[in-house]
Amino acid sequence: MASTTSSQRLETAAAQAPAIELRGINKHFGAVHANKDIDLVVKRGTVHGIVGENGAGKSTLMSILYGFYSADSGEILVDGQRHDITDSRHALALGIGMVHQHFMLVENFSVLENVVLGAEDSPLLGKTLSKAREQMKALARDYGLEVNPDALIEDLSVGQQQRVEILKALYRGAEILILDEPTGVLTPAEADHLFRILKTLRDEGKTIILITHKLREIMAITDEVSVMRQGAMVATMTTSETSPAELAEAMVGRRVLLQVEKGSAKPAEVRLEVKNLVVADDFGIPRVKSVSFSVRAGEIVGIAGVSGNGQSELLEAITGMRNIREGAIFLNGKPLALTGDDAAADARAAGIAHVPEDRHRMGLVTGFQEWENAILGYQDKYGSGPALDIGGAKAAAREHIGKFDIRPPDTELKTANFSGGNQQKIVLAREMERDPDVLVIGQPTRGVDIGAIEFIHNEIIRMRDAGKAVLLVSVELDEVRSLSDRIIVMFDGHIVGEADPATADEGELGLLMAGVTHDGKAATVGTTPDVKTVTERRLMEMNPQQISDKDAEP
Amino acid sequence: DPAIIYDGGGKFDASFNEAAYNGAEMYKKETGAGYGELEISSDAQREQFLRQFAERGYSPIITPGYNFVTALESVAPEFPDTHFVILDAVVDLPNVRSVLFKEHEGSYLAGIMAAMKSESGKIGVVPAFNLDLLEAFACGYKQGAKSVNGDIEVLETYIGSGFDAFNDKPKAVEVAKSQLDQGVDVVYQVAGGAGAGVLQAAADAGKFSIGVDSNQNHLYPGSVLTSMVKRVDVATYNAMMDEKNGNWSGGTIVLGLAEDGVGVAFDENNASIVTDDMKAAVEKARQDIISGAVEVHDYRTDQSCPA
Amino acid sequence: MSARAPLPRWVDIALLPVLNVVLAFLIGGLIVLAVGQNPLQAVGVMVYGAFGYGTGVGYTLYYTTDFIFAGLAVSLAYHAGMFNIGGEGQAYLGGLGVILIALALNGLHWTVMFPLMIVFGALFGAFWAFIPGYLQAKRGSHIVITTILFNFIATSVMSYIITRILKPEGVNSDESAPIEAISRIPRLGEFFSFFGRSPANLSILVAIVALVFCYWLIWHSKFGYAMRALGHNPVAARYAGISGTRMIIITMAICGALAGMVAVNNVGGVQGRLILNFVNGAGFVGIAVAFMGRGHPIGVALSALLFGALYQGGQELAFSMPGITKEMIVTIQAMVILFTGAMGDMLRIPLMRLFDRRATAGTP
Amino acid sequence: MQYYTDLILILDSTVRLAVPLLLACLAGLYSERAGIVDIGLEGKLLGSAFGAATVAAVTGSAWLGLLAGIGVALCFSAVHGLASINLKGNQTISGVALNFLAAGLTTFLGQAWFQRGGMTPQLGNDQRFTPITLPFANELADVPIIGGLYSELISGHNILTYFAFIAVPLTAFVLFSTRFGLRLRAVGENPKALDTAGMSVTRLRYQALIITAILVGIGGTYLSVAQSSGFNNNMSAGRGYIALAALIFAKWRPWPALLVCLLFGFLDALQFRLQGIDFPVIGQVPVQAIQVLPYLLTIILLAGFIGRAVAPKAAGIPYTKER
Ligand SMILES: Nc1ncnc2c1ncn2[C@@H]1O[C@H](COP(=O)(O)OP(=O)(O)OP(=O)(O)O)[C@@H](O)[C@H]1O
Ligand SMILES: Nc1ncnc2c1ncn2[C@@H]1O[C@H](COP(=O)(O)OP(=O)(O)OP(=O)(O)O)[C@@H](O)[C@H]1O
Ligand SMILES: [Mg+2]
Ligand SMILES: [Mg+2]
Repeated sequence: MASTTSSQRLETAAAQAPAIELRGINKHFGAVHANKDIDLVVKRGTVHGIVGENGAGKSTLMSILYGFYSADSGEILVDGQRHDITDSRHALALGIGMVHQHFMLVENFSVLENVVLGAEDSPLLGKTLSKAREQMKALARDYGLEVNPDALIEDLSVGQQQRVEILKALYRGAEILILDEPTGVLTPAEADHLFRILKTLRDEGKTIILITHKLREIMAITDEVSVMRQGAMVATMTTSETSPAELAEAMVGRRVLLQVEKGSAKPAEVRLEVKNLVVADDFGIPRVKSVSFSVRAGEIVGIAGVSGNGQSELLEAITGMRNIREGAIFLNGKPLALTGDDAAADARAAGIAHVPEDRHRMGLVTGFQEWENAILGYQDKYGSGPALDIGGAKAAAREHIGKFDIRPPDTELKTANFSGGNQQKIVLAREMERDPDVLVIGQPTRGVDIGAIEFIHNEIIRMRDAGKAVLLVSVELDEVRSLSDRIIVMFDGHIVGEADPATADEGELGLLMAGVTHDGKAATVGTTPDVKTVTERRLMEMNPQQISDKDAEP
Repeated sequence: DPAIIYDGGGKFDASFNEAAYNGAEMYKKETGAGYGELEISSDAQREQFLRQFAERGYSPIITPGYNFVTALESVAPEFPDTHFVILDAVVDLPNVRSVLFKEHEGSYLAGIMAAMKSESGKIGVVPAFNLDLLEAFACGYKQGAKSVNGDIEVLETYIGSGFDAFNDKPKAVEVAKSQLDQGVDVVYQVAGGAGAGVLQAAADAGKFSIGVDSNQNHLYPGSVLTSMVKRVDVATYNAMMDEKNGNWSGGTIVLGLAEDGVGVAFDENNASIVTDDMKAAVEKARQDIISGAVEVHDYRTDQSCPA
Repeated sequence: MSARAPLPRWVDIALLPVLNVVLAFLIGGLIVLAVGQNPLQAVGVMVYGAFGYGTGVGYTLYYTTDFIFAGLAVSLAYHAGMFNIGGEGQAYLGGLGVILIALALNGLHWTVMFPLMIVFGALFGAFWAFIPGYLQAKRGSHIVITTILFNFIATSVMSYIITRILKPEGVNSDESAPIEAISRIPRLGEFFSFFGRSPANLSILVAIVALVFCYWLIWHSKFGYAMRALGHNPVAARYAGISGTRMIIITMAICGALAGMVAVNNVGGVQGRLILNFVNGAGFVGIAVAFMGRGHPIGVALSALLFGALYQGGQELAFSMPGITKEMIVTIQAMVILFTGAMGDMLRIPLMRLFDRRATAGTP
Repeated sequence: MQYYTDLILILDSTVRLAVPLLLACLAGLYSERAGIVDIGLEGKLLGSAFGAATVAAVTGSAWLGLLAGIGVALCFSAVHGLASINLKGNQTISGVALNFLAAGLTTFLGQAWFQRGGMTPQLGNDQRFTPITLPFANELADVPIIGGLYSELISGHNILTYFAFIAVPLTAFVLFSTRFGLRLRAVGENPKALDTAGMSVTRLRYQALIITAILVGIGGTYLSVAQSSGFNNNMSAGRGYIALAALIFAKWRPWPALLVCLLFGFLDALQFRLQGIDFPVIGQVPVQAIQVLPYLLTIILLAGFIGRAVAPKAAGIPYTKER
């Protein structure tokens, strides 16, 4: 399938015509001018990066190219031919595939079903499925895109889900692949794997457009890079001729400190102590296995590890989101009993603030107005008795907005309409402004642009310097290294080592994260299984925590 | 002009309200005069409609059904010059005529016929739901059947538990079938609109059924054994004519077999399945009841049934 | 669609609904026309019947009262992410509470009885909603099924209780003994002759209090905040220290208590006794009222008023224009629900175009 | 032996009671699987029962009646679709409106056309779907055990009943083994996934609504032209709601839907038999206690064994795509 299209392509298109050319694209959302007169040329067989702040219009532009949105004006040329891309079917027919920022997968379908969805070639599924199974094998072999075709999407890690998205595009014969923030949710290992795949694809002659906030990635893999700011295309450069600092400046319009600057820590008394903690996941499988450590006032302890090795469960246990099975948690020397529905409230009352890993799922009610999220978890503090002190809440929200430069500065705007970076700031402001004893932060800068990253990092350090104990979990090894005063490495639910960020080198940490301990013994157990077992899946169906984020307005 | 306010089941409930309607139509045809009518759709409307009619000078105002008692008790005294009629209940006011029917007596006769027709020694009755009025029918029926055959088994199955049951024809079919499956060969329906389903089930199974309220013999000729008719139409017609002819009287009128207010229907549709023995037995029982030699117990007096 | 500016607020919350009602009546008018009646006259009669004279207004308000309670019972649950179809059964059970206390203390002055009836109606209604709430919270039984089933169960249970236990001897009607006049909730007509002998009674004050209370509860209380957080995102609610189990159970109980107020209006006020099936579908109308009012107490009040007017105006129509039956009125109600509720956005796009053109014409 | 025969008869009754529920339930399954909540099943059942009975009475043909029943359901679905797919209105309101519409319109038109208070004329046996005797049913009737089973339980139902039962495996097949089924399920879970794959969400949802209409139309026809002979007011009597409950109980899957509907039918059939029976120890119980049994049992089953039912994720949410 792929070979015929590409040969046709070579015949029809002039050899030097760019794969994609956009001319004068404009797009409005109501009053927002999301794309302003965009011109863009993407050469065939290259990896083309697009960077820009949150809300700069990157996703919008790509959605237009993919036919999901239609532009108000402007033209699109594919292989030098003008096309009026009216819907995604049309884009697919032109060989354009897209991996969206938020995956477009059907969660309770198998991988195979997702891959064939919309590209079935007969009314009965049987033949299509067996054909797709074969083709998936071939793609897996050619590009290292391994996923179990029969696994359910909801049982897969995000990294694997992303592979499914790429498989979907390739299965449809995509020659031009758009990836919107593909590494935002990936672990470093998964990201590396992805880049290997992308390189192979490029070497095959395919064209790749990559949107990311991580300049390191831009430098590592792209051939050219375009910068967007406030809806406009401000520059296109050859990657080898630019630098992260230059890109950052072009994006934000000012100089950005790419390096965290912090003084040395002055650790004081122990604030948070965890002893022999055992925590199980939703299926009753232990994920944290007898973990002990402590965090002192005035220090940042980072937990490094490949995701799925118990960090999430550990965070959730400490913050009362998950029952502990064994062990104890002490705050300022006093034991904390965290069980039941009210555990999260108890933890908070005791002085633990929590910035959860997944802001959409846990940290925010996206259907709420901004001020409502500004007090989420602290609602009982506003007003005495049963009444909610709305004035007080809004005042707090305005204060957060001012201090954290949350944009737009509108306390009554629905939270879903804030960009990811600003949503993250809403959560951070809420948790940091509470003056907690302990701050527990998961993935502080996921999906956030570099301007905001700089700000968030500075805030975390400010907390430390104000004498708070900070526990940090991030899949970004860079982030953990640059922020932490001490690094704990977790593997398979155990703490396998501790490192000093100043002295530890990346290789050593990497080994630790892979389960190779200091004394050179390699751990035998694997990390998380790729696919959950059938029983696990059953349990999942009965899992009471149904996740929904529907608008409750009838 | 006279007026009627139909009860919840609606004007065409194939039974009680419809009978009142037929009476009014009879009056209209005969006199050429019109009449007002309304159907209630909520309980609050009972009083509302009574007042509306009374205020606009309608008389008599006929209310079929005991559910109107409360409304009448409060409205009738406000309009002493208006006449009211209530069917199936007593309202003791000078300007109200209360008409009662001895459904148990008519049902007694139906029970006699059922027992005589039955070969299996099992007959059935299907009320819409567990309501005293319907129990009175069923109880009279049982007594009649027992008077013929002391060993006869009478199955009683309700269609539902609320007013919905009066409409649930499909379920009525199924209830009747379940009785027929158990060996019943005559079933008596006391279920308003849904009752047609009982008749149908019996006809489909080649068994017999008994209709209620109005003459339903024509629905399945040769299968509907008879119908226990309740002359609501006559009561309605009489009330209207009395007013027109200046013969109005208040008080309570009880219509039983003696007054021809209830009875069983014989016509060409059931001629072939009714034997002379049956007719004779029915006639004898009728005489006995009228004379007082036989007394049919009314379930409503003590909420129990001797049979 | 998104390229256009949103509609001005007054158009959104005032003009659009009004146009929708007009549209619904236009379609209803076609039906009236089809049976050879004059639709204009019909509308006139309806409006007059609902608002034209004191007694009519009283009836409108009486129905409105029922629908406010039933509508709130659905709305509140909806904010917490649940669909309460059980208003009908909850109101029915509420009737049991009202009659039990009223008969137990029959003869007590209404000023004492009224609050007692409210409490008992609320308790019994709440109980009937509490069980589905409990089953949802603790056992995961889907609230939609359980509330549907509880409606059916209520029918059976109440039919037994009324006909076999509460019904006094020697009475033909299927109803309980009456509440003495002094203990009944007074009709508005006793204070303002304007309302004539209409059934509107002091329960309407309870309805107004309930509206204000729900408004406060949903938007201005900590409980409402928790409820809405749960309705939007259960995981985030847990994160915020909100107990889903507790919220579901309490919210359902409050809904049931609100539905129980339908019984206060009818049993304690209008009928003065417990009769079979007195709820008469008000619980189901409540669903339409809640959704059309978008779950907001003000919206609920307005749509309850609309439905009250339709009920009362409709009966006036049946009275004055004998060619129009009660079924036609149900049909017209269906049109109103359809056009103002489900198809409420039909005119939005044309209106947007209109306002857009005006806006662009205004700016050179 | 008597017990066995009784059992067969009760099961026979179970089947008849289950069929309308099953058809409505499967109908709901298609629409909800496609992301459209259909609380209007009740109205659709009622409307198509009316349409079917009317046309059967007027033309004398049960088959034309069936077509009309489906036709009415299609009209209702069209309204539902227009409101909830095109206009992105609230699906619940739209369903409630349809229920009102059916209740009002059927009686109104019935009265206008037949002057029998909304009832349609009684249908003769040749205007109805009557029981079909399957081959050898009579011959086998006397064979012990299987004879009764075959001739009573399996044979002797009307064609719509057989259709309803065939619809179950058919639905399972369509849903899980065809391209259409795959897309249908996807559109109810994540319509965006389909949209980005270049397929029309609107089109698919309408297709689902058409199937819904066909099934529920057959269900309505069953009520008025097969099970009973003619329409009367409100004859659906809450079956649409029960079907909705059954659908959730079955967790939106076809085979469990069959089981649940049969269970509801069985409990009802049993309940008829238990009324008025003297039970050992407790003696006579109030008939209402027996009548609530099916509902109570359902609740106990739900709370005790079934657990949480997770609806198709996109159900009830109109799909809006910014353009
Ligand atoms: N569906 C929409 N409706 C209204 N406005 C939108 C919509 N999508 C995007 N916008 C507006 O368009 C602008 C550009 O959004 P876009 O999603 O393209 O940003 P982005 O560059 O992809 O940001 P990020 O880095 O956060 O992914 C935003 O500021 C937002 O205000
Ligand atoms: N329906 C909408 N109305 C208005 N603005 C919207 C809407 N949807 C998205 N946006 C805007 O589009 C921009 C990008 O949205 P997107 O969903 O890509 O979020 P994001 O910033 O990438 O978040 P994340 O990184 O958490 O995924 C945001 O600035 C947001 O304000
Ligand atoms: Mg984006
Ligand atoms: Mg983003």
